[in-house]
Amino acid sequence: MTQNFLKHNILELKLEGFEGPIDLLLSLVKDQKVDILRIKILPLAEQYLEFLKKIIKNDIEIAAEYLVVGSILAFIKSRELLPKDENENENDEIDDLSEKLKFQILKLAEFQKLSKNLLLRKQLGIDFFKRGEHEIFSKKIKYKYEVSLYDLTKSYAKAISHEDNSKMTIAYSKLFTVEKALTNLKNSLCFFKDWNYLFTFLPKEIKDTLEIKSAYASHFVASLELAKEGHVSLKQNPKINDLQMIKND
Amino acid sequence: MNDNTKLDHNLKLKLLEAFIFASPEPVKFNLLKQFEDNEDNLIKLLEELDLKFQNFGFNLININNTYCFRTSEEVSSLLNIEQEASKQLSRAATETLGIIAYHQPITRSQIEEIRGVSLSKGTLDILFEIGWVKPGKRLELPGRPSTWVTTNKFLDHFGLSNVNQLPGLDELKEAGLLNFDNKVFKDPSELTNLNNND
Amino acid sequence: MNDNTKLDHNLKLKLLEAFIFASPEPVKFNLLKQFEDNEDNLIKLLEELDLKFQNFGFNLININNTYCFRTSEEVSSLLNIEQEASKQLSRAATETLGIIAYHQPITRSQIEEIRGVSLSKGTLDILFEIGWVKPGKRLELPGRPSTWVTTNKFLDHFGLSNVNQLPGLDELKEAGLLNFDNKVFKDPSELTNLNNND
Repeated sequence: MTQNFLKHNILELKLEGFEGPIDLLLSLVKDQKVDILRIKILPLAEQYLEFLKKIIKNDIEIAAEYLVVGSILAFIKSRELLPKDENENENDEIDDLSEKLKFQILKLAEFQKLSKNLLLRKQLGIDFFKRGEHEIFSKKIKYKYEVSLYDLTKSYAKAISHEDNSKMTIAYSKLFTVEKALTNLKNSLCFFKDWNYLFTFLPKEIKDTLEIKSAYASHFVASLELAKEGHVSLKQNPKINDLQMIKND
Repeated sequence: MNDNTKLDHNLKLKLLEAFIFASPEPVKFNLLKQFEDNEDNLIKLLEELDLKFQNFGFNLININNTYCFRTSEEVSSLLNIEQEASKQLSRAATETLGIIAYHQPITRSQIEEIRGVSLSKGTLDILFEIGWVKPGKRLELPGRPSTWVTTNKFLDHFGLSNVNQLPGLDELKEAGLLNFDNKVFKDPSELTNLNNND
Repeated sequence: MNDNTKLDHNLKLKLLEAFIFASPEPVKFNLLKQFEDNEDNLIKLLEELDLKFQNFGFNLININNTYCFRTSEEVSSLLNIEQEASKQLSRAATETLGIIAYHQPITRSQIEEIRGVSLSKGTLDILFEIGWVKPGKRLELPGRPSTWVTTNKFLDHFGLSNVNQLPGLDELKEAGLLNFDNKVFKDPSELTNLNNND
């Protein structure tokens, strides 16, 4: 519920007509008039970040999805600008990330084209027709009820949402959920290669005491979950008494 | 359709039959002139069309100088089968059907509890008559109340292979079908007091 | 219609064409068995019917094993008819429809992954309301996420007999664009599942 609530709030911020960050990247690629299969990520990253900078000036509450992609691009850009170290396998990672981003751009481009073509097809009732008249030829008539699955689910949804309104619901509390902590850790992991104290990953902008407390707890649970899945390793120095985390390869 | 004199004879016939086929009501003679502006020729074409469909399951019919296709008499007497005509299902019945579909097996009083109103006698009757719901097992409760479940006919009508295919609550919510304008939800700011007590 | 074996061939054809012609929606193959209960013979009759109307202004169309008449391609563009106003789809809805059509069955979060943005309220709702998409099977994954698929109404509307006829589908498969292995962003449902296991 909380996540949906956040999701929809973010969505209301329209970014100058772009349907999401990949859509923005795609239109930047199109502006370059380059073959979509030969996208160069570096110039693209520069343009995207430039665009984002302008937007941020006007609206600080920029959609989170744009910022996530922005940070990935900033990361790629900074790594590509550094001299390459043969021994490091990080370069592979960068290539991998660029490839994946290219793939997403390519995929969206393909689906945009196909969707557009779909609507250009000949359509029933506009370009070709069914029989216009409804004819009843039989004396025995059975009534067929015109209810679509949509009608059914819609009226069900209506029935139960008024049910819910008549019941007590537990008040919304300002807690940092494990779900959110997981997302936060997963997103941050790309940028931290070494051992880091777990609680350095906590979002800095939380002010509310209760929320901070819950964020500590949820990040702890989230780190255990990630360790269980094998994404990270955890260690605890008995002297410092603070958990440290590193990303597994 | 300016060059209609150039259209060949067969194409004109096809256009006429397609136009009459697709029109929502019998077509006036004058409207058919768009395909052949010479009236005599148009009459000849329509006569030809009449002949073409003479021995079909449906025929070209002329009613007061309007044209339409109708099931042929020969066939319609044999089509002594049930034919379907559409009818609207009442809101109460649709809601009840939805509740049964999502909560089955469910008793009558449980349905009433969810809807917040009592079920009128006809509502379940209609659904039963259509064949979309049937009585399920009795519950092992005092009075052994009988439950209602959906039928295969229900699945068939809604194009589902089983009831699990019904969109879940999350999907309904995300598709915007389910609005939780929950007034009971407290404003987060009210929680500040709670915090201070910590 | 008990004695349908006695009906002669031509009469059966007439009954079939009359029944399909008069039905407001495409007729299921099974419903046509009332005229010929031997499936092979019924298929032959329908093939014959298809041929009979081949060169007409309207033709017999098979959509996923349902049958109907639709105006022929040859004359459709020459007809000046407004049957039903079509809704203007938003860009998000158009893209979502395309993605569902080519990728089906597909979950909501997979659609979001391709578009790189969450689906706003109402996008799927509109497609569901028009009747072009419906919920498909649930995936055997944690959380059993529901999928979306296109309907026969969608096929009928865009003049397709089945989804394999979608233009460019093979190229899409060959280019590996229907895979989900290569992704920058994690499927949000993975996170939810993790949570549910807690």
